[in-house]
Amino acid sequence: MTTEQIIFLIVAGATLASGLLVVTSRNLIHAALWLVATLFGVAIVYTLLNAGFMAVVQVVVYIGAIAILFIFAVMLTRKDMRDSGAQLNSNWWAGALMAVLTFGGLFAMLRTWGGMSKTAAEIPAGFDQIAELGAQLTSPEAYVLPFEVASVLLLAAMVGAVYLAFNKK
Amino acid sequence: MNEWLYVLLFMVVGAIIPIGAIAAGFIFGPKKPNPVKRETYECGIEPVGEAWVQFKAQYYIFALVFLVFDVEAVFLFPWAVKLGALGIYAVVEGIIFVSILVVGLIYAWRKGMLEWV
Amino acid sequence: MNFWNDPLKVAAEWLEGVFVGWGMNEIASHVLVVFLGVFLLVLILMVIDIFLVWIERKVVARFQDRIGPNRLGPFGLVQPFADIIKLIIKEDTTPDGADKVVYNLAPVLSMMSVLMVWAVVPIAPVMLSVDLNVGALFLIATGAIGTLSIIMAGWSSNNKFALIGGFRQVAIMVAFEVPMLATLMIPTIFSGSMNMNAIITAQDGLWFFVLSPLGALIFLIAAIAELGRAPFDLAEGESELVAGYSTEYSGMKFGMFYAGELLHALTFGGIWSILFFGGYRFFGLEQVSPFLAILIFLAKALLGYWVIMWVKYTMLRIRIDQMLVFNWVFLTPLAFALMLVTALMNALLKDASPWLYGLGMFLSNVVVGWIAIEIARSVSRKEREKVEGVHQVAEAHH
Amino acid sequence: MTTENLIWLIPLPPLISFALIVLFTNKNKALSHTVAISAAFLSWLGAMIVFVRALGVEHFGEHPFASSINWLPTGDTWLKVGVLIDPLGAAVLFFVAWTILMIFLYSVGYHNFGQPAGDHDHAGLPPHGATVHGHTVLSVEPMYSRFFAFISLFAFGMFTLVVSDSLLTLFVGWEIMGLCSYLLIGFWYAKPSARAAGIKAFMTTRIGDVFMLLGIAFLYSVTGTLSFREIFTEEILHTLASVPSGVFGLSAAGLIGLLLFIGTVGKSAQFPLHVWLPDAMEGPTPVSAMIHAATMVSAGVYAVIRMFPLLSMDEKTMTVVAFIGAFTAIFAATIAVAQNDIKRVLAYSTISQLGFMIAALGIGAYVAAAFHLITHAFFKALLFLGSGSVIHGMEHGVFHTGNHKVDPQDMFNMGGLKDKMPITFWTFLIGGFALSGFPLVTAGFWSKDEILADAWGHHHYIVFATLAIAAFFTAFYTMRQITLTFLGSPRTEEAKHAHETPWTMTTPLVVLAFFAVTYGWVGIPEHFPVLGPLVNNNWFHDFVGHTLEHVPEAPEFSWIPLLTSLVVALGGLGLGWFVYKDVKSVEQDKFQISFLKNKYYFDELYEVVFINPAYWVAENVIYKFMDQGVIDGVLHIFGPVTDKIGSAIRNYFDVPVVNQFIGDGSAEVAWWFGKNLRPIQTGRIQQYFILSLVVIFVVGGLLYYILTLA
Amino acid sequence: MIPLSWYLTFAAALFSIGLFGALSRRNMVAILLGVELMLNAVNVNLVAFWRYGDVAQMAGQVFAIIVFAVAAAEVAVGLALVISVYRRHNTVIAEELDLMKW
Repeated sequence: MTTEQIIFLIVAGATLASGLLVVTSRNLIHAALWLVATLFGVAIVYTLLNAGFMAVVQVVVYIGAIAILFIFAVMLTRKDMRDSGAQLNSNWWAGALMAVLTFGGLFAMLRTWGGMSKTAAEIPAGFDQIAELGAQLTSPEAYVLPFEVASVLLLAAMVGAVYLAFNKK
Repeated sequence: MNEWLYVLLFMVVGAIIPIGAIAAGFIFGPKKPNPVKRETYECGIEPVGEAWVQFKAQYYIFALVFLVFDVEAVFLFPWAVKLGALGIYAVVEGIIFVSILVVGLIYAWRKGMLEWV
Repeated sequence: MNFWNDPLKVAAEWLEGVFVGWGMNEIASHVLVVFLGVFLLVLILMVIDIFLVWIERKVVARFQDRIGPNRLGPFGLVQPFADIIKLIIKEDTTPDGADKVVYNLAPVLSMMSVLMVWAVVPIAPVMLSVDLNVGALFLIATGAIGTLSIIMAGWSSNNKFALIGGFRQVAIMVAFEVPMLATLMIPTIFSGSMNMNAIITAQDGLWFFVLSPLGALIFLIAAIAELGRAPFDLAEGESELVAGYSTEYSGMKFGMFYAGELLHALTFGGIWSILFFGGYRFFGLEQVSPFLAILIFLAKALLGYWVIMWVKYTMLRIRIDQMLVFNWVFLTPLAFALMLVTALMNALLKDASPWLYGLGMFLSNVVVGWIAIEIARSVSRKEREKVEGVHQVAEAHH
Repeated sequence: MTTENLIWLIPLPPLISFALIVLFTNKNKALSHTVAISAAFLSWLGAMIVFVRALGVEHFGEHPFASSINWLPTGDTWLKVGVLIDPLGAAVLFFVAWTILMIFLYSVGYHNFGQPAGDHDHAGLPPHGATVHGHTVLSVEPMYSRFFAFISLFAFGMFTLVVSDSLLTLFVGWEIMGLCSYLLIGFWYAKPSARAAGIKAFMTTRIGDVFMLLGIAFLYSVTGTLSFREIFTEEILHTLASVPSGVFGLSAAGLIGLLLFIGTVGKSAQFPLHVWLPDAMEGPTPVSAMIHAATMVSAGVYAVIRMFPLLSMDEKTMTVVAFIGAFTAIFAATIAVAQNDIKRVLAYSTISQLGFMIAALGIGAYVAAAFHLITHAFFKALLFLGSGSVIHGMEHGVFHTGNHKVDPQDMFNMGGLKDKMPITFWTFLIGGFALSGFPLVTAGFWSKDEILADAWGHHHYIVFATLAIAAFFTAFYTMRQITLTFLGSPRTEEAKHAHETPWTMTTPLVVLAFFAVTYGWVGIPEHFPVLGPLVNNNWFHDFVGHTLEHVPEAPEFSWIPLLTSLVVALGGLGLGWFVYKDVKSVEQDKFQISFLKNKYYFDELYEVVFINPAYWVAENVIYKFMDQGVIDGVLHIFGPVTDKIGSAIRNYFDVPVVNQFIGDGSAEVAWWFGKNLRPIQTGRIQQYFILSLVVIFVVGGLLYYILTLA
Repeated sequence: MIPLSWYLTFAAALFSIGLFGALSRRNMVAILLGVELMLNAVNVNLVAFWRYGDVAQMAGQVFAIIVFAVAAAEVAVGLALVISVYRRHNTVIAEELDLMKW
């Protein structure tokens, strides 16, 4: 087992553990903080995949913004700091069953899929991922439309959220 | 070797130093807690009520606008990196991209959501 | 290659040789050496941090026409160590109802977020720390961890003032991160890379400050807000919120917040100098010796730090509503407009001579700034007239 | 700017205007219409530039303006979006841009801009008038800005549809318009009838759209592309024509064509999906003009014209198309004769005219269909806007007298408006004559004549006869409408006080009237006596014909269709005027007819031979029986019908035969299932989520099982 | 070298955990937390496929970035909905909201 594999196993284990804590924590703030830990773990997984940009973006977007948004939303929708009562609904067993089935199904599919043994090619020397990303995002031959549409999506989200949450009517 | 390993080392060291310092304080400092000391501080008078307070909706809006612009930056940084090699059309694309979002900012502003009422 | 040209490499190779000689695995020895290097760097930073306390106190004293610490040691130089001893031997209390784990984690994260920035700071041509190609965004990422630590501190203390202070601070930080993001793109556009060292290397002709003075100014404002220093320090406005999110912290935990803030200020001074003032560069002097380069960089960082202090001790605290409106309505659009104008000018002047390029960039900055100020002026004049009109009506009634 | 880039930009201004109005200018009426009209103007400007440049290109048909970019990667290929302006597109763009701009302008006046806010008006209802200095005057529409936002979005949809180079984007524009027509027909949403009409329009067109989507999906699965230019190559068309579809013995081309055509049947209100269109009159009049003339219904025909090369691959499909078109033409025309509401007459007239175009396509008269599409758009928009102007003038009269019982849309309440509203009268007259095909001067004559000539020239005599009769009815009801509305003397006090409408409403009328006359001149057949040699060649035929790879032959000139169209047009007009010139009221109408029976002996003959049967057929057979009974019945009482079938089975089969086993029959079983399955619908999203996952697992498992077995 | 299957299994597990959260939590904010986990799992897959496929073809990363945008939009609107519901009905428990019940 190589060093990288050991690191991956540790990170993946910790990430999944904190993921479990996200969905089981009683205290929502704790759940949100565990989410931060999970997302940080995912960021480390990105670095293992040589996708440094994705890792940084993960931290910037998820930890820097989405986690904060979650915490603010929790503060806005909670009367008392301590959570009481069950955090799982009455159908939680069905949900758990579905989750296990999903994992089982995906795992079974992965086992039968032929592409698993694929090995990663070395990233060519001097290949600038970010520049290539920028080129593809702006090229009319590639992803310029998704690029602009993303902006529209964000606009819609912003306008929609502002309108929904705080319409004075 | 993956350069991110070094960053991880920075993280580890960055955690060790403050933990060490706090541990030093824990070791050398006195530990004589009493109920009054452990009360939360409210300018010397007895704490009133819960620590929870009603929050302004604006907090959410700020985080929201920040989130949107954050994601926008994610799209724009690769654009900015490659800009020198791309033509003027890329600049125009960027301008369109930003202007669309600025419309949202203006909307939030016109709705009075960016003010601290 | 000798020690004076590339001290790190020489030392590292020597140490690695020693470790391998002891029978260590080559990779392990490499990692250990790097770990030691990082540890050394962070230790030096902490020492500088300790002296920053002294500098801060001396400078504020000068601003306020006092002498400042002058008893312990020459010029009171030993004073900060006394401060530290005091912090260490203070009792560390945790309030009732606090969330212990989160409460204790917050100061650690706060310090960590600052120290991690130095992972991408090149302090000399041969000392690049980690040569990441996402340096500029990395800065924001560490800032995100800092933001998180503040929210954690504020929430876990179980204290109204801490909670409100923390939330205000976070609101300010996220708000001012937007113009910071926009201005970070300006050096990225100039240099075609987010790599800090590439940004420094690209400044061999002109400092980016010359190309984009307005960008540097906006970045500085955003950085000060990010730091939560005056005039943007309302999260800990003593008269209303005690000490903000750090109200409940005492002893070394408070010390971590305090030291973190000072070091953060220095870090931002350094980053500012890297992004807009050529980092360790100074008319070729940096090529003489890495040590000289480090000194140059440190001098520039301290200069940046001094500017931040200058602002802090000169300006009055701004009200939170004014500050946020200032950010969303003025600074953010201005920063994005400037970024887009820069991108446009860059595309137009790409093939022009360096002089023309610099002149065009500078002038475009001046024009954008002038337009922004004119708009702000006319808007505020209207506001003022409205207010004065109301006053006149009120007076007429009297 | 290159023309291609310009085409990309044409649809954008209305979209931006929509966003701006919705987000920012909702409060400010003047700003809203300024934004909307400026946007329409920009699009118009772009369209005109493109059109003019298109005229300047030699062999434009072979070298159209086209550009496309990659949109979605689908495995190895890309789904592209692009723009295409070929001769057909250019011609359509021309009239779309003009009519949209005019309708935008007209809306300002129609919604009473500049008038005070109403006393009791509230959002969702038409304005009821305001009191100023004791007088009741028209009041401004409370949802003024919203209206402009909606029509802007509508315009965006139409422009998108016209400039798109593939079925994919065409369908996107198509659906945007579907949504907007729903929003606009139900614009006065506080009126139950308007709500119902909106839903009806939406649901009816949806039936067509589902089939159309099926057709698109089928086409994509067969050819792997949706781009027009790629589909209409010899190779692909040939493949499509030779691959059997396995349904009704049609080829793939035939089935796809048929499915796409069903989409058009819904959109263009062809039999049997035409029922929504008359109800759609509940919307404001500019909306009627938008939907019925300039955009949506034209879009349906436009889509079929676009797909003509595909359609013409299969003879059977073409027969179906021709039959539906011809039948719709005559059937709607007869209904129109019996209508009293000024807008309803026009609605049925539209259905009938669209039938003309569809029938023309069905017999292969590609150019004639396109020509009639355009001329019809101009004069029908003119007529709708004119009728809106008339209604507006009548409302003025209603407010003057204060008698709100008088329906300002009923033609029997009008009469003699010629002197009160001269501009409206003259333009309406031009539009009406164009619709009737008044010889030589009007555009309608040339386009209708070309269809008839094509039908005759290609030996489709049944179609020819049907269309000729329909044309006769058209002329008849048009003249009836003009006579009742404008001629004679006012029949009510309100009509006496009707008033000409403001310039924002009359200017569009004049502009559209101009085109309703002149546009026909570009398509004068080459061999037409006297005029033909004068204009040298049929410009329109040459221009649009080159869209196709094989330019269709213009039919040989023949006197028979020409004389036929002369006779039906003039005969219908003359008869209409003759019969209705003295009618005073609805009751008097019948009385007058019997009176006429005694006085003029010829009238009795007309009555017996034409009017009564036409009335009777229109009222009883077609309107009441077919339309309301059969069609509406099938569509709207589908549930009750199944219920009836169920109870019939129960009474005659279940009860006596298997009562003990099945109990109270299928309806009961369905009810029982409903009752017992009802608790599943808890309104809790997570349970739905779980249920849907269960279904996925079951279906996935089954599929997996089947696939691995196979 | 880490085999591709490790990443995919990791992503599948993360996805399932998120699914469990989305299905079983009572609090609507917590449901959204679960959805975030699911989106992240998808992103891990996308980036892994990029790394193990043609590196020069950036589709994986582009899609991942777009998923970021989608996640941001989803969270923004989702939480706004939660806040809106909380203001109207004074609850954030998903089970207590069954206005759409038969």
